Amino acid sequence: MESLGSIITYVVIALAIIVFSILAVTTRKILRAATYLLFALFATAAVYFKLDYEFLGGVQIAVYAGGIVVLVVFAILLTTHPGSNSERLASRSRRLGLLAGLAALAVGAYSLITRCELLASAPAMSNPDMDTIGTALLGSGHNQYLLPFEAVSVLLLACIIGGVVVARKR
Amino acid sequence: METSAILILAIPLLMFLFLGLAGKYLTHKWAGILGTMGMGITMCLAYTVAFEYFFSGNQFFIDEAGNRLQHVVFNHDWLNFYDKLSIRIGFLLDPISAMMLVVITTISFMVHLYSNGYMRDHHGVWETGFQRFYAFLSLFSFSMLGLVVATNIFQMYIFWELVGASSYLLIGFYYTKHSAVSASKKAFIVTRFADLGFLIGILVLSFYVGFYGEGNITDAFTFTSLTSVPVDGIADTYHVSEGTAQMIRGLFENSAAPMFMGASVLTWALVLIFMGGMGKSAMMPLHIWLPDAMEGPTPVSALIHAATMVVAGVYLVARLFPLYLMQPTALDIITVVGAVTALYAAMVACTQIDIKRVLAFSTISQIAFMMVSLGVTRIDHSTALGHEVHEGLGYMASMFHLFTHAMFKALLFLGAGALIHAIGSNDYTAMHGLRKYMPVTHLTFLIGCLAIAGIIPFAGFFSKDEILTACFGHSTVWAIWMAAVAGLTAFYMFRLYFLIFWWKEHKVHEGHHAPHDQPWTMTLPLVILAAISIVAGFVPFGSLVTWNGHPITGDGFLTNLENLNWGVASLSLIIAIIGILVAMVMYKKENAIPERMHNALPNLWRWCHHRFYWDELYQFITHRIIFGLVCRPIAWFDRHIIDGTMDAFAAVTNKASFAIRGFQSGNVHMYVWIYLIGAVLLAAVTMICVL
Amino acid sequence: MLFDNILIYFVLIPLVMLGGVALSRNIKQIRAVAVIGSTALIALSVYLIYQWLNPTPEAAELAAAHDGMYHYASWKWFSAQGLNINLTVGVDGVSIAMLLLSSIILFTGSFASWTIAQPKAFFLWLILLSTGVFGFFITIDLFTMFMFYEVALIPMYLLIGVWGSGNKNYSAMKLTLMLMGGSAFLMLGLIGIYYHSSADGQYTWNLLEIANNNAISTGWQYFLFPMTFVGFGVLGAMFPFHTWSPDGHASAPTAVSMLHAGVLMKLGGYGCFRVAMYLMPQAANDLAWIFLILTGISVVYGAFSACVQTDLKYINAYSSVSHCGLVLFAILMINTTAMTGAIMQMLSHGLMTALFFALIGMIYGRTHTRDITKMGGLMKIMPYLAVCYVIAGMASLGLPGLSGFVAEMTIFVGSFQQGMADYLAGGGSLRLVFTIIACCSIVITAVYILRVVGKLLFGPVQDKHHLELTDATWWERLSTATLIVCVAAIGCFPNFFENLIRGTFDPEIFRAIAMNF
Amino acid sequence: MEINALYYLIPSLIMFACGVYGFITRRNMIAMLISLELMLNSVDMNFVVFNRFLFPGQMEGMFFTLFAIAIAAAETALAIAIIVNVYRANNDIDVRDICKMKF
Repeated sequence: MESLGSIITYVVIALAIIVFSILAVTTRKILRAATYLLFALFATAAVYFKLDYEFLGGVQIAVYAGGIVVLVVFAILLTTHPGSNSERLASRSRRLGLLAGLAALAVGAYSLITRCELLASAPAMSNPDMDTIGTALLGSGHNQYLLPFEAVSVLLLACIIGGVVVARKR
Repeated sequence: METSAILILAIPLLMFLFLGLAGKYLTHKWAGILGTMGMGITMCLAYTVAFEYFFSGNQFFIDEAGNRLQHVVFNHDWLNFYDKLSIRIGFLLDPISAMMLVVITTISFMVHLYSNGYMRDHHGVWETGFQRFYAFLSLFSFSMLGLVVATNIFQMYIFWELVGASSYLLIGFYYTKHSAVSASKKAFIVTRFADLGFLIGILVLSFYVGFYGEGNITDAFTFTSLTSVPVDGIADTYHVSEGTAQMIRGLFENSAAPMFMGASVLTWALVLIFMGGMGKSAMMPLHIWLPDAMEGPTPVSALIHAATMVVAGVYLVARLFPLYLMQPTALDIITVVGAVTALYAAMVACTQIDIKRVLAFSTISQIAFMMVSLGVTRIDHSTALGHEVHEGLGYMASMFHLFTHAMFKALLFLGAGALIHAIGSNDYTAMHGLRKYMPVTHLTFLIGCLAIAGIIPFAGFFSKDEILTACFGHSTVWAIWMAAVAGLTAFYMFRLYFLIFWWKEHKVHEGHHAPHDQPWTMTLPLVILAAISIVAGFVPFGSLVTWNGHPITGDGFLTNLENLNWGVASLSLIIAIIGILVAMVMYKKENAIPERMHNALPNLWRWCHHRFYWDELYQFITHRIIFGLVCRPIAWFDRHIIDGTMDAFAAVTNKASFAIRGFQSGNVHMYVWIYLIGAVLLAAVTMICVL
Repeated sequence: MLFDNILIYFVLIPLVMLGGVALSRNIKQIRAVAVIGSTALIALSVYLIYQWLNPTPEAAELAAAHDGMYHYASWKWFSAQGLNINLTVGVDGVSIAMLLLSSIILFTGSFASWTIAQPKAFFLWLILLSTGVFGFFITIDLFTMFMFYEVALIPMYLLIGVWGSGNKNYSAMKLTLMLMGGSAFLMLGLIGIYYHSSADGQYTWNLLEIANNNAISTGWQYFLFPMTFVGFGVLGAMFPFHTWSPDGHASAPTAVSMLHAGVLMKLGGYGCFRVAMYLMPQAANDLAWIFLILTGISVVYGAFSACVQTDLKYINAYSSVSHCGLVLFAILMINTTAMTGAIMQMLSHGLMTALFFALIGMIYGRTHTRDITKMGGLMKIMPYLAVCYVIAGMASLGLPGLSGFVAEMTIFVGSFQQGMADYLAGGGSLRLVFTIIACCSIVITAVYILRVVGKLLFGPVQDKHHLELTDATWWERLSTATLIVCVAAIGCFPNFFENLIRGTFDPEIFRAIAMNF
Repeated sequence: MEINALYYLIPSLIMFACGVYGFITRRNMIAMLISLELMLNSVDMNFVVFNRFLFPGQMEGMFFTLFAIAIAAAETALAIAIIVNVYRANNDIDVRDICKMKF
């Protein structure tokens, strides 16, 4: 049995996720969409905190909310004429989009429902401490992640260079 | 001896390489002198070798019984196929090769000398490519000498091809003239076609001999192992033997497949080899190249297309003669081909206008005489008009005629060359009545005509008489046939002679020089050859050149006269004189008889004049059938069907990719949709199947 | 040790040349690199012949232990997941002959492309191509063989596509695609051979080991032999897979035509012999009739097609189809003499067709046309080139004293012996009949060669502008003279070359087949 | 009330469906990118949830998410660079205008 505070927290988080997600894809102002995305990401971070993955939550906020959304906002400011709204959606395309979204929903929901027995309640778990995470991230043994870490770092470097090359003026 | 033998081959070859490579740095004069001197040295060497062979009495060359032997002077491996088949390059000395050495070097030297004068115009300006001409002459001499001294059939084939190539180069010497180019091409291709038969014949013969032969057959190509037995105790010396030929025949008869299409395989092989000879010797139906080959410079015609190369076919048959003796069918084929060709060529020669063409057909006809003579040779005893015929007389007669014919035909050609050089045209219509202007040419030409017509005591009389005797010994029908051809020969030669030197007075066009005799370089060969043509008939061939080396007559100077079969001789003399008289009546003074004759037999004249339309027939076969119905369709098939199939593969692939590239529209939303539908379907399928 | 083996230098020298060309700064340096490198390669192959003729006792012992392969050596390259890839090298008389041929053609090809546009890139690709060629001839390991084979093929696309003339994109694409199609068959065949190379699961790519294991079952041989034979046969211009050849050669630049017809087409014949026949003798014997028919057709078909072409390069390409058909034809006779003849024909055809293409390139470079109906009387204008052309033609139609005669006669004698022996043994007359048909090609060859010579070189000058053209330059003279000397050397001293080659066709090699001669 | 995994998965699923909807309906590339981020985020969340509920004490799901975040960052950076460039070229970032990359 969860504590009431926990339930309330959950409800708030879940509602935030659902509402901001829907708003992010329905609003016609692109800057607002970015803001709603930011909130949805924060809500996700909250989920991580709630599930005792504090480091991950921190990363989520720092990288996603702090980095990516800022990038997106810059991009919007660079590419959008002030005050312009995106055009109104044709009903056909909206219906098609809805159909697709619902199809995805249905498939996901169906698989969730048919696998109810998997969905146990959360067992007790201690928050993985920084030592553990650090060792796992930079070790090269079993269940340790040095190689992907290095690969990602190289990827990021490539991205930086690629971004600079692509975006710079000729 | 070996040094001389090597030098005989090496000097012309080196001369060819030297004149060919360095010729353009030499002056014309020096090129001519060098070439002539080279050939002169070769001639001296050849004379020494031949003299030594015939008269030294060395044990290598003649045994105690007086039989002439075959001696291999040297024989080096050139290409080994496997243990029983290898090509060697060597030097075989026997009666016919020694005789041919003399013939070739003599005529070649005369032609070298003569060309010094001939290959210039009246102002002494040299023909362009004069050095090249001498290089080619040397090449030809080398090839021809290599051919006659061949120790094995493949060496003969090698030089046979080289001879063909040098003939090609010489016929096409005036390469800017279309007619010369196409004549050279024709000569090469026709003889090439014949060589195909030759090659297959060699392959068949050598296969059977190599496959079934044991013991003394060490090399299936070598003449000495095909026709001779080694002489005991003397190295490299052989004796022509009927036994070996019989043994070879035995190999064929005892093989797993002795017959092919109704004839024995040996006959097939020999006939195929003879086919090669037919090509080079211009026997019907492969004669068509020779008249056209007259496009070459006249000395070339004298050397190649009268005296030496064209008798290679005769020489080939003579070389393998013991084998031919084993297969009378093959000999009969040779006889028929020869007899038909002789008559045909003689008839055509009667109607030609171009003097070189007349001589060309005359050559064909005379070579056919030699062929017939070989074809009628048997070694059983026979009689001709009551007299006994020597065994193997036809062979001797053929070689004899080859020798004399080479001399007087070269003389005639060089004489014709002198006329052409003086007049500038090949047609007798431009000549007429030249006897006063060119007395030396006139006299030598007359001697040549008398020789070829067979008037005693000129060379042709004796050899032709022997041939007719041999024919009578074999079959009266062929003998009468050949006698008639001999009469025609006398007729057309004197027709030519009268039309050139008599008929009517020569008209000298204004502004032109009157025709006159030529410089000494041209006259000297004429005179020498004329002299030879007078005396060559007295060479005692019966004691020098026989098929098995066994002399059939004595060796005195008058032997030929003493051994004359007077029945045959008087017949041939009468026929020849009739021929000459008819020609005299018709052509000595301008008159209307020829015109009337022509009008009386228009079709015969037309057919003869057009050489019985053989050229048109070949033209049809090569252009319409080979090119039109084989080459072009194949080329079309290749471009359209085979290539079309490959292109069709490419086109189908191309079309298919064009057809499906519409999916790659570049529209991101479409990709998303396709992706989504795919993902949903995949999920659905997974769920349905797995759950 | 890798560098102790002389054969490795056949690949190393071209690689060094590649570096040299890449570092060159002007055309003179490029030429110098190409000439010095190819001279070194010629010297190396001559040295190899010298060593082959006078082997040291150790070398002879080593060769005797490896089926007569001299300078045998093997280095592990990659060995995991059941793949045993080695770099195994070794040469016998046939490979030595081919190496000599390749180096000569590369040498003359360098001179023939003396003034090519964009020389750096051109020579880079050309030398890369020859790296593949040399590598192919020295290795006796299927995997590396295939690798070098592909290295030799790919540059062809660029060489034709960039430096070619006429419809070059189409031709380059066609050539590459058809040869790649052949490679696909080949790869399938090679992998199949690998997985049947040994009875005990120790698979190997090594030719000698595969031959010694003799583990490919007859059934698989029936499948794999056509794969490999057709795979290599496409490059050997076997009917009906020859159509890349006319278009490809017509569009290729001079040196590429030379190298392609002179050397690359030999890869086909060499591979047919070394891989298909050598490893699968049973199938080779049983299925020979199919390919005998195809190659027999090639021989006359190519010759007949050549008779009516008007483009010089097409004539020569079809003539190559005919001559290379004769190579495969003779190989299929499975007879020492005929096979010796086949290799002689490869040498001979390589040299004389290179000569032909060199001359055609030089003539084209002057007259800017290859149509024989638009040219004439070149003998008067450029006598040197014309004489060379006549010599090449004479070699092609088999004039004694030049290489063509020797090769063709060896083939005909060998084939005829085999054909007659088959016939007499009741084995059918197919070989005999096709030998005689193939013999007919000597006449047809004469027809088309003389037709070209007559139209192109003789006769009156067709085009007034041609009168101003010049004769060959010194590098052109050097290039053609080298080839002519080689052609004449083979033609005059055939026994030397045949002895070099014949040892390879020891009947021992074809254990599965009863050899008659 | 027991908050089991389903409770976390359902919002995640809705978030994903929203992403799909947005990705399909939007024409603006940045909006599409935002939708994409939503989908990615929902997937990340799923990893974490499964890790937490099914395999507590292990960290594979967490690390997967960690790396996914890093890669998402990289991807976004690059995408934005491209978008800015497209904007420079077209003065617009409508996805329908950049269909020249076909064939």
